[in-house]
Amino acid sequence: MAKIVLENLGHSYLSNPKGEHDFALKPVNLTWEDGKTYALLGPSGCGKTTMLNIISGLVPPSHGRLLFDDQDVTSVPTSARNIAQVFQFPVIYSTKTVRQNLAFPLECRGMTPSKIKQRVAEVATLLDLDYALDMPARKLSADQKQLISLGRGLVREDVSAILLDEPLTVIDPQMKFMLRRKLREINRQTGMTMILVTHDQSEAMSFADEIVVMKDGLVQQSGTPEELFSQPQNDFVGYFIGSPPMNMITLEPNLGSLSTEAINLTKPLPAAMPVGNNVSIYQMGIRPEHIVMVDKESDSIGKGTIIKIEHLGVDGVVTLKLPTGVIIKAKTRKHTEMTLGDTFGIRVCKKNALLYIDGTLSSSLN
Amino acid sequence: MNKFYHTLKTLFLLGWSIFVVFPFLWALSTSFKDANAITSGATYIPWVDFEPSTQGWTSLFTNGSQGINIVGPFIDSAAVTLIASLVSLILGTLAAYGLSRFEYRLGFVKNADITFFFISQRIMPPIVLAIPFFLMLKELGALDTIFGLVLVYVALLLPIAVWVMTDFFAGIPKELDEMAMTDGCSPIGAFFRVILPNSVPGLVVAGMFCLIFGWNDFFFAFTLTFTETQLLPVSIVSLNSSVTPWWSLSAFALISVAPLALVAIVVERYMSRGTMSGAIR
Amino acid sequence: MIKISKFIGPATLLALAVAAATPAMAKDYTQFGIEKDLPGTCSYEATDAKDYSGRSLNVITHAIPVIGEPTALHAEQFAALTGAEVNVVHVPFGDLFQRIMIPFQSDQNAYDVLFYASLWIGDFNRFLEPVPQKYIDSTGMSDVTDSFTGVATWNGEMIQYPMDGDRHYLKYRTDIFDNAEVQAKFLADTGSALTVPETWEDYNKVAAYFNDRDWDGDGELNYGSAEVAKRDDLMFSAFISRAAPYAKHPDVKGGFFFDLETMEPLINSPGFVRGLQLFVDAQKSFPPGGNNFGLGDEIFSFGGGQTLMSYSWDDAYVQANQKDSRIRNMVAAAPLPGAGEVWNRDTGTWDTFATPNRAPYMTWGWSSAVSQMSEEKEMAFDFLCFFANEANAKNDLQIGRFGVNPYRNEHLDVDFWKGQGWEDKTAESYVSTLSDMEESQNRVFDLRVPGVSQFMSSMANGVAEAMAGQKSAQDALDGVAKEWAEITERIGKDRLRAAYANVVKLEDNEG
Amino acid sequence: MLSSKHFFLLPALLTLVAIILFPLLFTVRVSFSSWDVFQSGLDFIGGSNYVRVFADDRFWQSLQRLSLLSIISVSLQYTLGFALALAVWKQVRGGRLLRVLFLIPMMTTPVVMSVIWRTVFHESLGPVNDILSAFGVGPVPWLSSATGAFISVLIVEVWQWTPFMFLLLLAGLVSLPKEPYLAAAIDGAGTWRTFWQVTFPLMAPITIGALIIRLIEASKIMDTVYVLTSGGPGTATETSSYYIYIRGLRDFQIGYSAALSLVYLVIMIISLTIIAKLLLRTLVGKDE
Amino acid sequence: MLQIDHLTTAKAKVSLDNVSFLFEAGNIYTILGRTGAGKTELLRALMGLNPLINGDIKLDKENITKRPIRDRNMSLVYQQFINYPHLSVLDNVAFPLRRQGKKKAQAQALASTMLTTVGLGDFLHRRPSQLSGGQQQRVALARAMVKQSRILMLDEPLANLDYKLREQLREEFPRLVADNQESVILYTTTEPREAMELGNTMIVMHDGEIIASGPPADLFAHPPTKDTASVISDPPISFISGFVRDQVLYFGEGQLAPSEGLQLPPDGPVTIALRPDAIEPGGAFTAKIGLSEFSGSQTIIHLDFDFGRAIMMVEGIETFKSGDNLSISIQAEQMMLFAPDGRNITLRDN
Repeated sequence: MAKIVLENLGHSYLSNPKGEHDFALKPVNLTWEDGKTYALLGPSGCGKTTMLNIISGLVPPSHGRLLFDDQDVTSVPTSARNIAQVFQFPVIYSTKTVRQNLAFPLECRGMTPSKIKQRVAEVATLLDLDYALDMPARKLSADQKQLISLGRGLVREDVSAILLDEPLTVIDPQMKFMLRRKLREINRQTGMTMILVTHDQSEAMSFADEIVVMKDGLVQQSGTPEELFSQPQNDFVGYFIGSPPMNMITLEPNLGSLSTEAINLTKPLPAAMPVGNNVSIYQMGIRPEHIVMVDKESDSIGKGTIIKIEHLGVDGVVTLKLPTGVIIKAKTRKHTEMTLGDTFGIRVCKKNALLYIDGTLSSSLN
Repeated sequence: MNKFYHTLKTLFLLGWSIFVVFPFLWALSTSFKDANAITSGATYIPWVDFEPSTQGWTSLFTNGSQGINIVGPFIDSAAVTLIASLVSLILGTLAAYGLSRFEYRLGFVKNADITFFFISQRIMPPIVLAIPFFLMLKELGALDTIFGLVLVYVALLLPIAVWVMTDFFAGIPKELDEMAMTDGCSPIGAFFRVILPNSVPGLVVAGMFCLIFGWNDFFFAFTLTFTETQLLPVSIVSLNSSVTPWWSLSAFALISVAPLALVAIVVERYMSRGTMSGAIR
Repeated sequence: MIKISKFIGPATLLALAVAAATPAMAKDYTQFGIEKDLPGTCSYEATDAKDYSGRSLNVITHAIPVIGEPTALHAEQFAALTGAEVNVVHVPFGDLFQRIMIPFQSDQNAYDVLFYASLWIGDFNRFLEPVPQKYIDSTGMSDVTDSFTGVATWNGEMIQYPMDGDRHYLKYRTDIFDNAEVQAKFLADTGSALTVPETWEDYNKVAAYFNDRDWDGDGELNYGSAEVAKRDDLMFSAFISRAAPYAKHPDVKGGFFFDLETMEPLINSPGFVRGLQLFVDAQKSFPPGGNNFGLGDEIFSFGGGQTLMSYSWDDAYVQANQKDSRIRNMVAAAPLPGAGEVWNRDTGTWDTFATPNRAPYMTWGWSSAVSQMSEEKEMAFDFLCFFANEANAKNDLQIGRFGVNPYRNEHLDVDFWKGQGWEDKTAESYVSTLSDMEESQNRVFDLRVPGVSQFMSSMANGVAEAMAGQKSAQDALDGVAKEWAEITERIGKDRLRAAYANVVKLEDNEG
Repeated sequence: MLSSKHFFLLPALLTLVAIILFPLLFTVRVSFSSWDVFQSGLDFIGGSNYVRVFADDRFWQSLQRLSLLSIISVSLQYTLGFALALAVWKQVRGGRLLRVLFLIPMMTTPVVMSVIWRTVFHESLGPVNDILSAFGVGPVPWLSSATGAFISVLIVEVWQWTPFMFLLLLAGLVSLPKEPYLAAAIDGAGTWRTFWQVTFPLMAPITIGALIIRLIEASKIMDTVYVLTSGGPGTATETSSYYIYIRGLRDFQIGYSAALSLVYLVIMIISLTIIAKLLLRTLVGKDE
Repeated sequence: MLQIDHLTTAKAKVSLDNVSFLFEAGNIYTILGRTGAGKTELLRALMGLNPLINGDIKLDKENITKRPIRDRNMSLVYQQFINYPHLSVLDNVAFPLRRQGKKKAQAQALASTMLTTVGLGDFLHRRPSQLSGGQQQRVALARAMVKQSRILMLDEPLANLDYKLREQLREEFPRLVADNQESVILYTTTEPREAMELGNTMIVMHDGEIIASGPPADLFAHPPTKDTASVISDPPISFISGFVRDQVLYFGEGQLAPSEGLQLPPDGPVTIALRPDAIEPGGAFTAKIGLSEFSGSQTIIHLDFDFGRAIMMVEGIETFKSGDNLSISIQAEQMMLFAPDGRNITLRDN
């Protein structure tokens, strides 16, 4: 188990990168602590897989260093890195039984049979696979196979981190839920660092202690799920985290402050105005979850008419059209009591309305 | 990769390359020898070990008594091989497609059995068929003709085409043809408009195997012809007299190998692109 | 696909055109590669007068060059002279039989003219056209020796067209045998004088002595004996040569391979077993790989100077005496070794002979014939007659790889061979060896019966098993005898006897 | 759908049946006749040819020899072909040239190359013994001893057909997924373990196909034996098809050879089916 | 209008068992079910791709059970992004029109319009393999829609897409299919949220049968069977065994008397279904926190009771420590009861 440090780590598949856009992963500094869960989140092609491959040792980075417990492992081969990995599609040794699969990494390391037996038994119990130990691994279902993959990492006591490369893709939604919980429990019980790569923000949120949001090879924001949710550093994070995405309402500079006709909410104008012709874009970001719908007669910062109600089960998403034509979405559990065409008042707690200047969170002015 | 392993691999590749090339180099050297250069023991390098002579090569393009002319057999061989391969490929592709997409049932006979029937044709040793084929072609008046040989070769090559193409089609998702049908194609239309254009790698592999096995067949070419039609392998054995002219044989061998060496280049190209996956399984 | 008339080189074509266009000057046929046209029934001139244009002739022959090359050459000439199209197909020896037989048995008129091994007459006779009287009366035919006329005759009718003469005899290196130094050393080492082997025991002894030494001083090892020992090649002939003197008693009549009366196989009789044992023993004097030698290997080995002695057809002898040969005129011919003891099956004892018993093997050779099914019989016989005309025969004899050997009396002429550049001993020993065989009263002929291939293949298999050490000589031949009895059973004794009688008649000098 | 499904299968099926049915039925008929060199035509002699087959030791020996030869040669071809494919799978200098080179032998005509090989193995005039003698080895009786001839035939077969295995296996290798290899590296498996636990199981379906096809082709081995050794020395390299060839076309015992062929055919189909099932069970673990 | 009666397919791993339904034109039907529930088989059977051993398919009263696939006037979008690899994007979409006999120019013009609608106007001449997954699926969608066929079927069309892409296409979906007003649209999915969001009518399948159908909100509120309830919510509904004796509901050590929101059935065993919103913090019951995880603005807490496990969902992001005990209450109004045979036997006053 180890602390993982990415020190100015970057990668370009070109031998001689000319500019920023030649990097599949732009240089980044990150520190991951021992024992926590992390998620690398982003759309396909964002560089998350490249980062994972660098950590696993499949891709040698073109720039920077990778440290495991302050040891430089940048050029250490995969087999010597003490990591474990679960892949998108289950990888098992098809000719072996579950027991033999779990024992394999230990056999490769020349461990004594009695020790192997003990470790395999422990891990099988942990994974609830005791009953299947002597079944051929290939006959198990996809989620069980993923557990075996995981188990092959867990049996080793020297593992620095477990890398999970979209491991839930091939799993049914209902099973996903169970497997995710299993992963968290294992993390808790073993204290192993886990790094999950995913495109699914809800998966990342529910799994990770800390999430690294990436786009176009660049780390957008790294923080706890709570931070990402309540303080998205830019409009992309606001969009990518949370479903439906953050409402973005354009603000105009007006009488020393930023305001909109849509709702009655203002933000202070930044002191340093941009130079030259570069007119900045000012936006207010409000999470749909933070919009409270109240009776149209009550106190509110604006009113909107319902144009769409999406029923998602316990909660629903209501789309409101403000008089100015601005459309915002709100998430509520009272959707079943609403009908199209109803008008509601809107309330937003001031701290939940965030100012973005040119797409970046203006931390000083919130 | 450690050094020991790397060295081992290099040595292995080197050794095998020498093994592969050796008979060709020997044939090349021999093709420039004459009787004296051969009877005095093994010799290798012209001018150094022996005085080169070009009689091996000239005899291949001279007529009648002075040698054998390989131009005619070359054309006949090419014609028979190409036509038979083409016919086998067409029939085999259709059958393979049918076997991979539809269920056939004839009593207890099912798809797997039909496929096995096709492939089992290759188990039959050629000797079994020599006399019956002879009689059959005689009845058809097709002895000693290109047509007759094509007929026999189709029986020989069809199983190969079916084998390769069945595996290839198994790798093409059946959703593709279903989609074509939902888009308004008949099953036959779906095959021609959608599946066939996407089967080039499989067709190349199957075609290549047909060409190889057709081009190299000796036995039927030998038994079912008299004088009018003569294929390349048969004309080389006409040099296999009690006094064997090693030089002509060697030159001949090199020439007959040449066209298929080109095939090897094509095959390598497809293989390294990975497009052959699914084409062979 | 060798269509002579179609693929002729432009130069030849021009020459032929000139020849054809000017019949008045046509007495000169040297452009065909002969010294001069010789008068005769089917001379160039006579053939030139015929017109077969628009007609075609299909010929099957042996692979190039042996027989195959002269066939192609004469076909080319015949086509040029008569305007016929002559298609020639060349087939390796091992497959020649079936290539001819399959069409025969299935009534397919595939070939007009056939060149093949004369011993197949027993199988082919029903399909062959008898030689018309006018060709029997031809100048060439009248000079053919009695042996070879006999070989061509079946039930009193000539159905094969003789164009080659064959027999086995001994070939040896005179530079060793006549070398005083070597003779002295041999005497000192073995206690007996070095002479040309009189018996097969002698042969083996001499071969063993000279094996594995570099006696010609060229830096490469030399060996004792080169023999045809590859099973499916012509090994059966070698075996017959070796076994004949032990099994063919000059006083015992009525069959060599079979007892003509009972049609019991004699192949496992003590004479044959002795012959086989000596064959097996001889292997240690073979060059490396010698027990897999085909005829071609034997020719390369002896003709190339690698081995001291050899016996079989003329090819190696002629090869050794080619103009560019390294051992030209260092070889001589002698009769096949004989036997000091001969098995007498009448008495069931070994008879001792003071002068070794010789039993010259008039082994099969090349012969030709016209198919009964042919629709061009006249042209076919004309072609054969032309093939064997005086000028062609003489020309072909001179070229070793052609495989055409003396079969007319005029060929057995020392001066003719001296004219080829052969020196005295080489030419004289050759002619006398061949002539003596014609005179012999104890000749052995091939088993010219239906199913001969089965008998020979069975025998070759048994011999091969013994040679490979899989079985003892006696066991191997017992096995062969058993198979022979089975084959006899299948063919039918009477049918077999009727055919075999033809052979016995020749052997017993009644033919 | 009914008609179109037949549109695909029937042309090929009918063509094959049309071409093959007569010869097959004819062979069956002939096997009950005494058609021989001296007797052409279809008489009826019952099953006596078959009785003869079962008493024909030479045939059964040739079958044993064939099994040995084809199993050894196909195993060698498979092992070497796999090794070669693995060696050029990843980037190698001159890899493309090597791939082309390795493919060429399978493109050559067996009967032609066997003639060349015969000169190569010529014990006194060929290059192999000449080169070996430079190392003080030999002369090796390549074609004149039973073992030598067997090995020579093996060498030629391996030379000719290893490329076939190489082709199929390399095509399979290039289409393998990457993840299992990464997983194996992570689990700490070395080259050897990775091969046995990852590559080999993934290649199992291709392995089975390749082995079966090669076994079918190898069992027909004929041209090589014909040219190289003629089944000799003795009967050391006489395989079934060569023996049938001798009986059928050399001896011209057409009836008997038809019986031999059919017995051979039945044995081959049965044993290949069993082999295929066994391979499937051991390599893929399919229970049926 | 599409009517299916007693559709049954040959026994297989997944097969249809006597499925009947009436689909009205102009509606979007979402078919929800787990993998292997028979969703895909139903679509394939309608299309004619899976042979029926029994049953009839009637399109506008006309029996089309035996009609060849190409004449069925249906289109199907697959879960895998399947397009014709050898054709350009434009030709892919023009393909079905060409088969209908339209002239090349006309077909391409229509195809080009449709591609613009799905947002691929700039990619007409690319090959499908040169597009991203989302774009490939848009091509497939365009190809299915351009025919304006009577039945448009989509088989988990978004399952293989990135989360956000899925969200975006879901959002766009009503607009994309707006032109197909006359069609019956069938949309299968394993995700309850997707099914509820997109469909006017939701159909739940299980083991090759249709086990429930109706407006999404109604089905969610009153799932007729336990099997329906088990697939209809994300996060899932928790099931607990219990029994009723003397008008008291017992589960583990807990018990509940009937209340305004819930009447109890007669004595006997029942399965208690707790929606994630049926449990709220603060109350009489004590549970151990197994795990808490965030999902957007909500927190999902896995609770371990002495009588089983359940999932609670609270609004906002709150941190609960695993292993702690938490007192909670169970909302009777949100609770459902199922009989041992799976029937919903929840009775409420209102």
